[in-house]
Amino acid sequence: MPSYSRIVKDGLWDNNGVFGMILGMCPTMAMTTSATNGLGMGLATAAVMAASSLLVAMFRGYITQEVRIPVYILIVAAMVTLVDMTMNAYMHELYKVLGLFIPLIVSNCLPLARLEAFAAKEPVLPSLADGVFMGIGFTLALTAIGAVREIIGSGTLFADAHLLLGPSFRFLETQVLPHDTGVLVMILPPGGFLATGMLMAAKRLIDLKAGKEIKMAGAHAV
Amino acid sequence: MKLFPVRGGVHPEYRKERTSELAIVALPLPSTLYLPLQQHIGAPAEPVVAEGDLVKKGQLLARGAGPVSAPTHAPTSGRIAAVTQVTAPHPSGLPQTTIVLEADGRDEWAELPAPIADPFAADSQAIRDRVAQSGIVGMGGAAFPSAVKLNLGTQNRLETLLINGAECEPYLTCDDRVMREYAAEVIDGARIMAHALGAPQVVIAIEQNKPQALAEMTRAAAGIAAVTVVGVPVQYPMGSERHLTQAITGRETPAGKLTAELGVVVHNVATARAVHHAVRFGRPLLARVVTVSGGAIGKPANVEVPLGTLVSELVAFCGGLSQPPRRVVNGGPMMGQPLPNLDVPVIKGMSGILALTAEETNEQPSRACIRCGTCVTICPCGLVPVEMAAFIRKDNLEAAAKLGVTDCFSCGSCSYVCPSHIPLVHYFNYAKGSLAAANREKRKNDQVKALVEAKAARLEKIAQAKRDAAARAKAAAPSTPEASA
Amino acid sequence: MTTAYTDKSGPFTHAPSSVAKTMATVLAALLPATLYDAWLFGWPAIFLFLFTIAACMALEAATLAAQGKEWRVALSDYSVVLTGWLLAMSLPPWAPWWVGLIAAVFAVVLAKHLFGGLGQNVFNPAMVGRVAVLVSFPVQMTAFVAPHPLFAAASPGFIDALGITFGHAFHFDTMTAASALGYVKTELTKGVPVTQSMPGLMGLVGGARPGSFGETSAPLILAGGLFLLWRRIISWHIPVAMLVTLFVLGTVFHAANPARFTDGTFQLVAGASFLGAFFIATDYVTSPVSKPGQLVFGCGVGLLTWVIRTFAGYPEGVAFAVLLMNALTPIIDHHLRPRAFGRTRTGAPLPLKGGK
Amino acid sequence: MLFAVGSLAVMGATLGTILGVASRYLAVEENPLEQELQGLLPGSQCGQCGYVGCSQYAAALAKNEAAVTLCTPGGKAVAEALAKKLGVTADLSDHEEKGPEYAFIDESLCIGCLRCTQECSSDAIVGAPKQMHTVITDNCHGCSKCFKVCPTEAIKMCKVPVTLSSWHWEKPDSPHAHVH
Amino acid sequence: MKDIVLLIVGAALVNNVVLARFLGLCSFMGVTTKLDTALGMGMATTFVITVSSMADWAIEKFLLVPYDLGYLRTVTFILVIAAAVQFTEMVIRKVSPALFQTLGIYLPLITTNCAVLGVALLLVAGQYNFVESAVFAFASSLGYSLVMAIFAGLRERIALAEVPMLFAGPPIGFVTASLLALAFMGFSGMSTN
Amino acid sequence: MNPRTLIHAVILGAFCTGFGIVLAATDRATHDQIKQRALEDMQNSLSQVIPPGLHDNNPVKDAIQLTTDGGKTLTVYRAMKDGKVTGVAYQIVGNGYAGPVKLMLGVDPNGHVLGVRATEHHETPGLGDKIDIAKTDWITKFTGRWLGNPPEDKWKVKKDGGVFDQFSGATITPRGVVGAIRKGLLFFAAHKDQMLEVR
Ligand SMILES: Cc1cc2nc3c(=O)[nH]c(=O)nc-3n(C[C@H](O)[C@H](O)[C@H](O)COP(=O)(O)O)c2cc1C
Ligand SMILES: Cc1cc2nc3c(=O)[nH]c(=O)nc-3n(C[C@H](O)[C@H](O)[C@H](O)COP(=O)(O)O)c2cc1C
Ligand SMILES: Cc1cc2nc3c(=O)[nH]c(=O)nc-3n(C[C@H](O)[C@H](O)[C@H](O)COP(=O)(O)O)c2cc1C
Ligand SMILES: Cc1cc2nc3c(=O)[nH]c(=O)nc-3n(C[C@H](O)[C@H](O)[C@H](O)CO)c2cc1C
Ligand code: SF4
Ligand code: SF4
Ligand code: SF4
Ligand code: SF4
Ligand code: FES
Repeated sequence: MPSYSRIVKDGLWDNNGVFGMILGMCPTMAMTTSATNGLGMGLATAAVMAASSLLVAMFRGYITQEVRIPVYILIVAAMVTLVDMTMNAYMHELYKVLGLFIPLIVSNCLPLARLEAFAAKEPVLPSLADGVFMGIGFTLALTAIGAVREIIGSGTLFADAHLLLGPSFRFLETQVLPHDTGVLVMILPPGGFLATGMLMAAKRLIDLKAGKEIKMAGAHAV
Repeated sequence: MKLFPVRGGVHPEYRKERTSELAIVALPLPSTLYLPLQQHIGAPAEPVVAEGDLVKKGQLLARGAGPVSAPTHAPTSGRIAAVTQVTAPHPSGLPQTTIVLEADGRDEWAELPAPIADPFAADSQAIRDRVAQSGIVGMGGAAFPSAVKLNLGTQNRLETLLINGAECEPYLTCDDRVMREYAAEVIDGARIMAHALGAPQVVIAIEQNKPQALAEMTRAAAGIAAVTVVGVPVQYPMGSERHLTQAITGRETPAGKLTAELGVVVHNVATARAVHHAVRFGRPLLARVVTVSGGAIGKPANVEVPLGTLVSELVAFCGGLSQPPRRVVNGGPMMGQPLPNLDVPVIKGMSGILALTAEETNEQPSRACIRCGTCVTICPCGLVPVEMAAFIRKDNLEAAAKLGVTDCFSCGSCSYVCPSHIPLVHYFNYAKGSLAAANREKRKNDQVKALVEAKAARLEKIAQAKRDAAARAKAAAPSTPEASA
Repeated sequence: MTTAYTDKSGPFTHAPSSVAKTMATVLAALLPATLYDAWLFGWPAIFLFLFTIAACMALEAATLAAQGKEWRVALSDYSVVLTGWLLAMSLPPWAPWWVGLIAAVFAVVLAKHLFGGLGQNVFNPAMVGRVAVLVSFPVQMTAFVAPHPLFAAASPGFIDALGITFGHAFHFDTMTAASALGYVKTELTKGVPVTQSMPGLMGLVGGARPGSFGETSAPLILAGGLFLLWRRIISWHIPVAMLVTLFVLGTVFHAANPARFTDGTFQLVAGASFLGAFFIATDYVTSPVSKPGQLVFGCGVGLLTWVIRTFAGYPEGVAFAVLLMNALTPIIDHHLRPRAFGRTRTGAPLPLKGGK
Repeated sequence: MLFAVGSLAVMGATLGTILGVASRYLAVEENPLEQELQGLLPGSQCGQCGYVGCSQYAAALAKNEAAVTLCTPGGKAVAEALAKKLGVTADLSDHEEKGPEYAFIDESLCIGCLRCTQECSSDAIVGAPKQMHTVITDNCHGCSKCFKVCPTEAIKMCKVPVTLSSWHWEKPDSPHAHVH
Repeated sequence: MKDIVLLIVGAALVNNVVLARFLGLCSFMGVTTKLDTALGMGMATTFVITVSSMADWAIEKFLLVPYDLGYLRTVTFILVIAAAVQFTEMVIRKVSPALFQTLGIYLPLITTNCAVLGVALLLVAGQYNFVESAVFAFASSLGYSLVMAIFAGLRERIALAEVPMLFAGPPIGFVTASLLALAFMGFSGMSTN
Repeated sequence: MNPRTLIHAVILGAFCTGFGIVLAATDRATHDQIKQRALEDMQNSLSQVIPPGLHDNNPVKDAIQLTTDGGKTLTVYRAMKDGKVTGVAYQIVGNGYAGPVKLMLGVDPNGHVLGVRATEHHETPGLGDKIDIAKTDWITKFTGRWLGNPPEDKWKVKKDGGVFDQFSGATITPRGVVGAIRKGLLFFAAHKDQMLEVR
């Protein structure tokens, strides 16, 4: 079993879901047109990941190899549906912002990958920790990508944050560039890929500066 | 005669005018000659003389060893000073076994084999034997033992002997001069070879930038029905035998096959002349015409040089170096090989010695490929040099092999045109060499593996026999358990 | 001078060609059209043009320097000048400086040097630059001005022009006109048939019309293209394939439904057809290396240009079409290799025919 | 509500049955090492290793055709685990750069003891007892076992020499070496 | 006829699953280092998307809508997909090892491919009939295969380039994808005309 | 059947049952809430196009279905006060730059616009999305207008010879919106009786 500090470091930085494992790319691209969107999607995903990791770690003794994948997917899908319905009913304002994104979490391959790689093998508490920190790492990555795209693309940062986090978070909303300036392409599909690629290179630069041996993820092939 | 189009190719600046009007001159006999045992493709010759032996001109010094090999003869009379290691005229600069002959200045002939009085009545085997004895190898550059090629008629029904007078390489004019000065000898040699091959027809192909040679040869061939002289388009590498065959017959030689399987055998004009000498006069191959040219040569010339002459002496004869050359090349500038230094001997396949200035080589630092595609368009083999080189650069030789790098015959066209000055041919030579080495390695490994398995099996058999014996012994003496322990 | 002996295999002679010469020839071919356009659109156009090229060069030097590579050598091959030049020619002549700058970042830094620099990029840098700003700043990128010839009364003076390019003196709502393709497209959405909105061809050919800097002088561009063909810098395959495809599609569909589709000649002379065919689609780096591949590439560019012009949201299609075909280039290259001598297309040795 | 639960349960049970039956009747023999290796891999089936999914990579690893460092999601930990399982680190340092060699017997020192002949697994050494032995170079794969057992140090390991026919051009410098 | 053509062009190019709808991106980034592999993945995914979309269409039509079980949509769809993929894999593997060589090996990857669920959900949202659904699903997966092949071709070429160290590997892959998406923006606005 | 085979069925079935129960229970608990929220959302958007003071009913409850010329059914929400219809609201669709633009149009019994709002669109941020009330108040310029103010042939953007502003560089979106409103008012004129009739 990996140590908790390893779990935290892996989830947040070293083996980050987006920049390290390159998984969960679909919401990463689709939901990062603004930092707020990225944050919201990230939080919802983190919740689902934590819950499903916990459940899988608890039940894994009862699951056979052959039906493993359907059961894991079932668990994720059920958690997602649960979150979806509950939010719709009791956190409606938040749901109106996030509602569209939530069903998409099912098809995010990051939760499933973590279930297979971690929760299916490790005890309950570390699995929960892995789910939580992988989720937070994912949230951070999405927020960072969203921030880059939003600043360059629309000149704002955390616009509409109050819709997600409540009116007390209005202070986050900043106008970075003059009103209505922005390089539109950044909030269109090409900008998503571009921001991700750039941030990935930036992470590599930081690792390099920190003297870490860089992990050339897949670099052997490209 | 109807000609057929040939793919690709380039039109380099020919620069032949520097020597094309200079008649062949003979080099005064040097005092020492260096005769390497390997002046040809195939197994090295085996020396039949030892240090201190006195030899006459034309006497056998080393005999061919094995089916593909060629003998070497003494270009003059003298004493064998040594059989030793001397730097080969080869870019590796490696030494090879060489017979060193000190000329006595008398130039006395040994007793030569009798001329074959009427070669056309003679048995073709007799002619092939004579060619083999005479040490004749292809003079077009490849230096393949000619007698072996003359054997091709025994396995294939041949139609045409194609005499290669294309001389498509820039600078070189030795074949041009030979055709102009010895047209009759060339045609006679060609007809003898055709007879040996059993080919009814001789076609002599000459690039159209040699009008006098065309005229001379046509005149010499006049009235001989079986011999046709054709002018072929000026297009490097028209002299490649597969391409020349295609230009003349329109047929493409399949990969891995010989032109002979299409009924065509190709020989160089100088080879034909050597055959003439061997058959009509019994003379072995002792000298060859070499074009000495390039901007750094004092007085460019076409020189008939005794084999084994040091290149430095040849260059000195041609007025020495007027300036330090950028490159010294054995052969033409396109396909020729750089020489490690000037103190190497002239050998049978050496058609030119070029001392080129920097302006002539126009070498520049290479830059990144801009994918202009010119190399693809001009490659006469239909290859994709740009992609092959890209794979080789990334050490992916298998991918390059898949693209056909082993089909490349290093004609140099692609490197010549590349605007980025990428040493494409160098990449391909490296890849071909490495792939061949890997192949050899693999063959050897397979062989070793078989041996290891055989030995293991043998040992196992012995061990089994021992066990059986022990078991038998045990069975024979059941009462004494200690015996088997 | 020293004699180099055996450090390099042959050949030991070389055609008098080099990358810099190639690029310089292309620049020379562009010069007449450029001068004409500079005259046609006046000082603002000249400022933007020079600024864009300077930005491209500076960015190339900066990216190489940041990687610790030698940048002077790279600049001396003029490829970045050509990229900047073509990029500038694809922008509206009175666009503000920052449009040129952002386009240059996309072209030189993202599309070229992140891929390893000259020769290694997969997308046409100039077109990446143009499309990125087209998508980002549709207002500025579709705001064309009618020609204001240099020194004509209505044209802005030197100082005014500085204000247009580098300040805020240009008001998009008041001065702009649509390009011919854009006009036809907007009219069509209003229900005006093409037959009424299609401008006269003579005006288009003459070039005195609103449009990008480089698309308004079709005859001079054509002349430059023919010059390149004559100098054997480019081969006919891509331009001819592209223009023929475009013309045939235009003609056929116009014949079928004149109210909906513009005709072939219009497709040829409007927009950046000639510039694209001779100078952009022919970029060595991003187009196939074999002749059959180039034919397919050219046809593809022609087809996609027509499709995008006719059906998609953007009025001008050459840039997108070139980028889309750039993306297909590796696959084209993969499948349309020449047949090796003595082998079949699949690489097997040819059969020995006749057995003579 | 009952209907919802019921239909979902039925669906699950049916699918479970199908998969269960299928896994029984459609079982395919698998290499146990492959299975073990696959167990070590993250199972995200993302294909970033360059193989189509973990099982392919595991198969390649089992056949010793792939490096252990290719799995991106697995990171360093998985690479180490794989290396441990396959015991490859040691191997790597062992097989590093020596270039082909062959054994050469100095005939003046050889006493004909036959030890080398017994040691050579490819029968590359010939010779009768008490007579000089020689190495058939073509059969020698340079394992140096004979070298280690020779009591008189008559055996030398030599680099296979480069000859005119085996020489070839070296790889040219990358073009960028000239430019930058 | 015209509608069908529009549907196909729209699903394959204009609203390309990968580049415009952002579905199936993990395999798009992961399985495209070699052209052959990418093509195989495309083929296998096409098969699974088409088959499972039709099954999901039936579930929607005969179970979820009549009994007002919309909240079970995600769960049932994904279950069907997972089971279908696993079952197909087992069958192909047993029945035709040859087909498994070319196609089957890609199957486990497809369960975690959002494009499959995504297309099924899009079908529901689009309220297509059965034939339209089949066409839409097939065209969408064709668009997926197309960009997979294109992207793999590009990456094979980039593998030969001297990409700066910071960008070698996935980062340059993303930059390439970005420029590819930029090129595909040329098709935007096409369905409205 | 062999129990080892059956075990998979049992496991998957059990999980399905378990989660089925959880989900169904949650659905039970949240069903009405969610319905209620959806209703509130609708009322909310209606309140933007029909001033709340105009009615004492719940317009969502008093909706009627009409058939459009295209043969589709259209829901018309009706605001009533004292048993009389004081305003109607219905969805209209315009052709935007990037697909249909859905709008909710509120009209008073005289055919005057009570309010319009874009409810769903995919127009380009920074260009076409200025029709969104969250971005600019352009859409409010229609309030109080009718098919005589301006005259029907002036119900166009300025660029096409009408009276309404377009946005610089984006004409298609406002053109689509203006056209949709004009058609919506024409629809009102044609179906006025049905809309205002109280049974
Ligand atoms: C990198 C960069 C990007 C810019 N992007 C925009 C832009 O997207 N839109 C814009 O109107 N101005 C842009 N500008 C221009 C400045 O914001 C400038 O102040 C702006 O033109 C304000 O002018 P205005 O008063 O005409 O709005 C950009 C400037 C720079 C340096
Ligand atoms: C690219 C290339 C160019 C050649 N050019 C000539 C040439 O110009 N003249 C010539 O005699 N042989 C030339 N050869 C060699 C011929 O292919 C062929 O080997 C030779 O003509 C056979 O004659 P030989 O055995 O008498 O030398 C060339 C070979 C290659 C690969
Ligand atoms: C990326 C992009 C997005 C656009 N988005 C819109 C839009 O949302 N609404 C719109 O009316 N025009 C949009 N356009 C502009 C149209 O293509 C067209 O140029 C414009 O509507 C014509 O208006 P004009 O006559 O004012 O130039 C967009 C253009 C581009 C390049
Ligand atoms: C015929 C020709 C056409 C070219 N066209 C372009 C072009 O359209 N865009 C561009 O950025 N560079 C162009 N270049 C320059 C050069 O190839 C380009 O900078 C490389 O793509 C950068 O790697 C062209 C060069 C030549 C020789
Ligand atoms: S000729 Fe040189 S620059 Fe042109 S494609 Fe070939 S290798 Fe590249
Ligand atoms: S050297 Fe080889 S690759 Fe180059 S042109 Fe000649 S045959 Fe083609
Ligand atoms: S081991 Fe050494 S001494 Fe003994 S036989 Fe072999 S070579 Fe000779
Ligand atoms: S080195 Fe190995 S293979 Fe070679 S002779 Fe000695 S024991 Fe035999
Ligand atoms: S998140 Fe969509 S495929 Fe991975």
